[in-house]
Amino acid sequence: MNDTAYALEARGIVKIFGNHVALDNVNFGLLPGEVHALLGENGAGKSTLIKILTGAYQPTGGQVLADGVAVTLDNPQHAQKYGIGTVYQEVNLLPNRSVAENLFLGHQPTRFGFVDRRKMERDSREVLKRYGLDLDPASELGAHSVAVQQIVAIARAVELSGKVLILDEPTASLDRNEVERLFEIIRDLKARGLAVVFITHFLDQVFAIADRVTILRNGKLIETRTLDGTTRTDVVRLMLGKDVAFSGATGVEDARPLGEVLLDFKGYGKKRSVHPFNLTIHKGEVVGVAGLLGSGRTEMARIMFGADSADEGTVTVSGKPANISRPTDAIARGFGFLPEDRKVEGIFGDLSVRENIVIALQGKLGWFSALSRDEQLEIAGRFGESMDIRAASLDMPIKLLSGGNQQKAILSRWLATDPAFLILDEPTRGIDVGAHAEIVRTINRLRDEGLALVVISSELDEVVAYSTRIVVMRDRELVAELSGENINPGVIVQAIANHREGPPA
Amino acid sequence: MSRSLRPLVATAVIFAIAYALAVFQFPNMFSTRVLGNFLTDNAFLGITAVGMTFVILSGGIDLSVGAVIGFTGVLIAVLISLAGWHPLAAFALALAIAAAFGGIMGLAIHYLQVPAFIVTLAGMFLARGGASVITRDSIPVNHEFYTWISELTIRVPGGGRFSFIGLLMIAIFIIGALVAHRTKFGSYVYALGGNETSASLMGVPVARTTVGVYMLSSVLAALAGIVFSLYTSAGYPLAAVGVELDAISAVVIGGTLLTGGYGFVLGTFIGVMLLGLVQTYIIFDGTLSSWWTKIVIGGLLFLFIVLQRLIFAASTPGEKSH
Amino acid sequence: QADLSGKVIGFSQIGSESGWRAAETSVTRSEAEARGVDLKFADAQQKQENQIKAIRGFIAQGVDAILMAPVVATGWDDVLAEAKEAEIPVVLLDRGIDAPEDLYLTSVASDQVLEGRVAGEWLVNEVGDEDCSVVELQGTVGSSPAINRKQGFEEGIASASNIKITQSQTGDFTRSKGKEVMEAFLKSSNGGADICAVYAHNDDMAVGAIQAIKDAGLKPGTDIKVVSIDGVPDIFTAIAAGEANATVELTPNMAGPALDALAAYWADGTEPEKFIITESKLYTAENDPQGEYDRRKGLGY
Amino acid sequence: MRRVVSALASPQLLALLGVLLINWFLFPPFFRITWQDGRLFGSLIDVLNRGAPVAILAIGMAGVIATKGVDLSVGAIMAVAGAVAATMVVAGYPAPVAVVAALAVGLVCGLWNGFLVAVLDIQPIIATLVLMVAGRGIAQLITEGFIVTFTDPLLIFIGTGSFLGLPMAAVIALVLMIVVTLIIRRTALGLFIEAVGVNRAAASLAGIRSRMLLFLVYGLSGFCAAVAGIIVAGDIRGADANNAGLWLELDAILAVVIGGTSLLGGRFSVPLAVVGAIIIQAMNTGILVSGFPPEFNLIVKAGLIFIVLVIQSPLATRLVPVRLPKAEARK
Ligand SMILES: Nc1ncnc2c1ncn2[C@@H]1O[C@H](COP(=O)(O)OP(=O)(O)OP(=O)(O)O)[C@@H](O)[C@H]1O
Ligand SMILES: Nc1ncnc2c1ncn2[C@@H]1O[C@H](COP(=O)(O)OP(=O)(O)OP(=O)(O)O)[C@@H](O)[C@H]1O
Ligand SMILES: [Mg+2]
Ligand SMILES: [Mg+2]
Repeated sequence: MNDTAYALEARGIVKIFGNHVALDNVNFGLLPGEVHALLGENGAGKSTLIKILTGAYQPTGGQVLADGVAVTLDNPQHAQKYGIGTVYQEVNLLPNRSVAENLFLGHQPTRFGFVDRRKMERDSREVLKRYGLDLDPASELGAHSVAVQQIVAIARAVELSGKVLILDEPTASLDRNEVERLFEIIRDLKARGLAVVFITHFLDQVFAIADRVTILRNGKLIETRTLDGTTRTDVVRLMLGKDVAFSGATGVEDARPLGEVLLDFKGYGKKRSVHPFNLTIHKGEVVGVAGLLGSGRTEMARIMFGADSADEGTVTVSGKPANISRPTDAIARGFGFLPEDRKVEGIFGDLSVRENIVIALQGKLGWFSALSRDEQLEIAGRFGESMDIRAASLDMPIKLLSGGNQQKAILSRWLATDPAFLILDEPTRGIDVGAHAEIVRTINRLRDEGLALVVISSELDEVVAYSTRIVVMRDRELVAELSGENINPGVIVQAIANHREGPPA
Repeated sequence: MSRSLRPLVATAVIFAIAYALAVFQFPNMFSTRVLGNFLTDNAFLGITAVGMTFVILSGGIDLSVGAVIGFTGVLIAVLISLAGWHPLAAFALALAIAAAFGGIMGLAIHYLQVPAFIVTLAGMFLARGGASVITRDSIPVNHEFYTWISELTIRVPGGGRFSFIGLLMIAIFIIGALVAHRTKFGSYVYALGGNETSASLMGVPVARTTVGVYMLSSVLAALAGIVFSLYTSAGYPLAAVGVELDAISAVVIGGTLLTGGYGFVLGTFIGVMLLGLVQTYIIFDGTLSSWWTKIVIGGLLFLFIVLQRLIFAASTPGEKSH
Repeated sequence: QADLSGKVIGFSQIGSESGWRAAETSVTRSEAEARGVDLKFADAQQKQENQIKAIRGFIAQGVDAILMAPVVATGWDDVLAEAKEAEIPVVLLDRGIDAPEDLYLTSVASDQVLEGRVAGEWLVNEVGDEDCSVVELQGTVGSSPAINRKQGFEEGIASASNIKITQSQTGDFTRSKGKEVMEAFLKSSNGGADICAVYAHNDDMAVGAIQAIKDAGLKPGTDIKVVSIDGVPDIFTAIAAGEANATVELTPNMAGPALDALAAYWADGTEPEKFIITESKLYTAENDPQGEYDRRKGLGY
Repeated sequence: MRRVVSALASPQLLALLGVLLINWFLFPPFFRITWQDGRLFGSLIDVLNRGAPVAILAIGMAGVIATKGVDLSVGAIMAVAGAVAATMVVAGYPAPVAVVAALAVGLVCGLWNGFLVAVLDIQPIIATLVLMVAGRGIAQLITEGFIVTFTDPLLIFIGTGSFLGLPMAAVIALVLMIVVTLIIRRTALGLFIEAVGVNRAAASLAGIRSRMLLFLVYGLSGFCAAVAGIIVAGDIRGADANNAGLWLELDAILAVVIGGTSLLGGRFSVPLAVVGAIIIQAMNTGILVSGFPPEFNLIVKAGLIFIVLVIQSPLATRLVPVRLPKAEARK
């Protein structure tokens, strides 16, 4: 392999956490001018490999070579010197600093030893314009939506990468246009001879942009191959090591009789957050919520759950008026809420998987009827199994699990409370094909069991797959409600795009 | 107005109002003499608080500063009065020792992964103990250099004296503000306080910055010790006990979040002046007993925090409502 | 008593760290009130910087005179020079300072070294020529009473080679530390059998030590002699009960002589003596301890 | 069973053993215990007796720190509680009434802190700093600055009595530790406290009333401080508002940290916090009996803290440092 001029190469990498082998003798080579997709199920070891390639972790064995020379990368800054720019899986920026500083931190332009802010902000404006963002570079990053932050992270990595750009699930929170713009930039970088690593769970995107693909499974290298002549089924089979049928839109049969009314929101809203909306939710139905990023879906979900309290309108639960101004009110009535930002609002990082699963149930039971350790293990074990949570032990801190498995644990948390109504905000974000299918299956099962669900998702194919009804949000307003025939991506896109005209059909 | 500027403005407004009220009651408080005293009397606290601002911005805390002030004072008093050193040489040695001391604390915090609270608590015991080991007495310093410095005072009509140490404090504040807001080091400090994991992934030299922050804090505390020594012309092992809490209060009253990442050096200046104002007011009032003095200081501390909190709660960045 | 009505006098007190200090504050207040003085009180919470601030504040306010109980001996030159420049007389209370004498009018204080010496000499008389090992409970490390009282006591027993200080630790001037340290001393001295006397730098520590001795099953005052300094009410109760042997009084009335000196100075410019030394009187069981207790209780220690 | 064994091998107990051995080395009769006047007597008993107030503070402090908070006011609350109990018995109230009143005052002080932290959302260090400063003033206001001496047998018994030969203070600490541990571990409180400490936003979305919990932990801390305050007053038969509990908050925090609870909140252990307090006291007693000159006290203390922390630090327990996760482990 010595004759191949890899820009960055990993040879025989082994990474062991405690007694868990996260990477087992993995070889990985990056050619200049290629887009290399790195695929694998949740927990396959993708992020770990990336962290080793960028000096954030030290390998237990094996070596990293830059331009054919073995190097020891002590830390990410060291890796930057080799022209390696990285966007890590979770948005890893500084919400407390300005956009410009996030773009340039560590290599700010200076004048007389001082940071030249004016130049930095001017340059930032330029850079952001390339991504179609027109915002004040002096504004605080935390004031912007996750999507904007993700774009800033990508822009930063691109600016830093002289030779290699590594993107770990960069598109998880981007909409179609933004993804398209990102791809343009990647193609441009590729043309300039950069090597790009691209991790994603969207196979469409892999086929749209990648040249070669490397597949990991359970920490082992399965194969590296060019995409020419490779089909989706091949890739999925390689990832899972078996054949699965995951088809996009299964469609829900029409004319299902609606169950009885569970919830009825009337004029429900919160000033400066969500326009008052009316929504009736029946038992045994899934209401999909579609809309652009920032259209206010999360905020609607939060006021439904009482995480933010509504300041106008009423809600009835099973016909009885209810006051839901705190999550505990909602939970007492059988609600559950899977938040969008797993790390910030979902997991208790230092607590065990077991505790993360039982906590909502325990909260519902109150302080005094404590679940014993054995009961906790039994509950966690039951859900861990049925949701296929992959963890070395139920007693390990949940922060050590991969993203998809964390998500399954949080979903288990709510299922353990035996809920009547679940709100899922982007339940499949950043989740591999296997886990994705698992979650979609779970949604369908729950609906059939008579639960009511509201599911927010940016994946139109997916929403269409399980929704009995779809509501569309635009500019913090519920603008359309689609059912039956109209549940198809085309109509939804039209509803999202429509301006001021009444909802279609 | 940027979100993060608001607590700063809040503090400034509160200070202005409080000062106006005080002057209304005691017209004497509005004089160049009192203004000059504000600077001179709070010089060492202000300089310490600049260092503390950096530490808190980085998400840490430094409980050792008061003890470092005491240690420095004793060390230079001994060097000058007993060993016959020139003050400048003694200052240089004291600053160097402080730099090493802060550096070691920073190293321990970073590499041993021990909370700053505990490491600097041990540092506080060490420095205070070191001072008592050097001497148990208070040692006067009589050196013409000290006299010369204390004569470097600008006198203005109305009894005002703007002393060298008061002006030095202002200079340190200006330099501190420049470093915090205009240098890479400053941006690393904010980055560390914002999110250490992100900062490290973004290539911030976390170890170096951590060590640098605690070094800076200790060096500024030593400088404050020098100022204290100039201020009192003496060294005393029990000097400046509890100054760390005053410094932390000043930083927080000045609008810097204790969790790190948000705040301004200038805010700390206002915080220091506010504390000085409270004390001066109590002295002018002159009727409070020892215990009422404590209760009133506690009450005013509470009042400032709550005012800041209530008026600007909605806009304080970094803390989402739960 | 002179009438000083209309005079405004600032009083910079160290703090309220002990009962004796609180007594001094209240005595100062009542002495000022008796003379019609408007007393401005400033508590420094044990910090010299606060005292300096207080004095500067008094100067800015234009008071007629300043009383100050200095927390430490050094570091007053600049601020006293400012007072002098503003022609405000300063009187020091209860300890002296290292500063040129022209910077203050007078200093009303006890002789702390003498206090220690009186205690030491009492012990020398008491034990005669028996061997006696003494344990010492020091005040706060570095504070001037602790340093001086230690020195005085050592001078007092210097002549008696049969008396030795075997252990010495700080009890921080507090009862609970005094008790804790005494407990440790008892453990490390063969259960207290090897200790003949305890010398405490203040009465509070002695009161704590007495309890420790009792807890160890010994009789304070008999098995182990107890001598201390200050003369607070509780030690007189202990002496009356035979649990303590001697105390050296430190009067809390420093302000009386100070105000009298000021009055004379203002009346006809009489320069008072530079150092007004209060009496360091020894009290033992012979001096009617119960009566002393009753007299002092009212003073409000 | 295995958990008990692994708890015995915890670095805290090893550190305690180390300190005790050093004491023994410096002062051979350290472990000698005799029976005298119906009670045990010896340096080891002193360690338990003198360590009890800080241990009691640490019991309350552990919960506070687990929620990512800190309570600087406990020393001042001790002074207040002692002052209340002493002035009430001196004023002629029956001792049980005085004790209950003092405990109630401590609880109220704690709830006040809880209010500032939970409702006004003030950062704990600063919120409790208010009471740290003002509390001692309140205590002095109650006693008017004097040491209020009393002769009430019940209060004195609480401070200096003995039960089954053990000092009452140590017995109270032990009982409090067991009761609080049982309450925390037999109910879901411990889990909830840890959850709030780890991620308050997630906790409230999971239906945990974090405000109530904060009130609870600060209230408990205030209550524990009051217990310690009564013990300390009973010990010297007087309420010393000026010095009771002075700087003990730092020792209590130190004890909790030595006990393995992170100042960043999360996992906590009340018994190990108590062990931490005993370690600190063993150090103090060791210094006293070994006869070091007092100037060195602080230096020895600093050195020992450092050693204990190094023994406990992840560096020592896990010789291969992992780079990234440590980033979260400090501040
Ligand atoms: N710091 C750590 N300590 C212990 N185990 C870890 C650590 N980081 C990762 N792991 C484990 O290593 C395995 C690989 O994780 P990694 O994050 O690389 O997966 P991934 O392929 O990126 O998954 P996802 O697609 O969900 O992001 C997982 O089982 C994870 O639990
Ligand atoms: N381009 C933008 N610039 C600034 N703020 C934005 C932008 N887009 C959205 N926001 C704000 O970010 C918040 C995101 O809203 P919300 O999370 O409810 O939307 P969403 O539809 O759930 O989107 P997402 O899919 O990102 O969760 C809104 O408060 C909105 O005001
Ligand atoms: Mg990953
Ligand atoms: Mg959303």
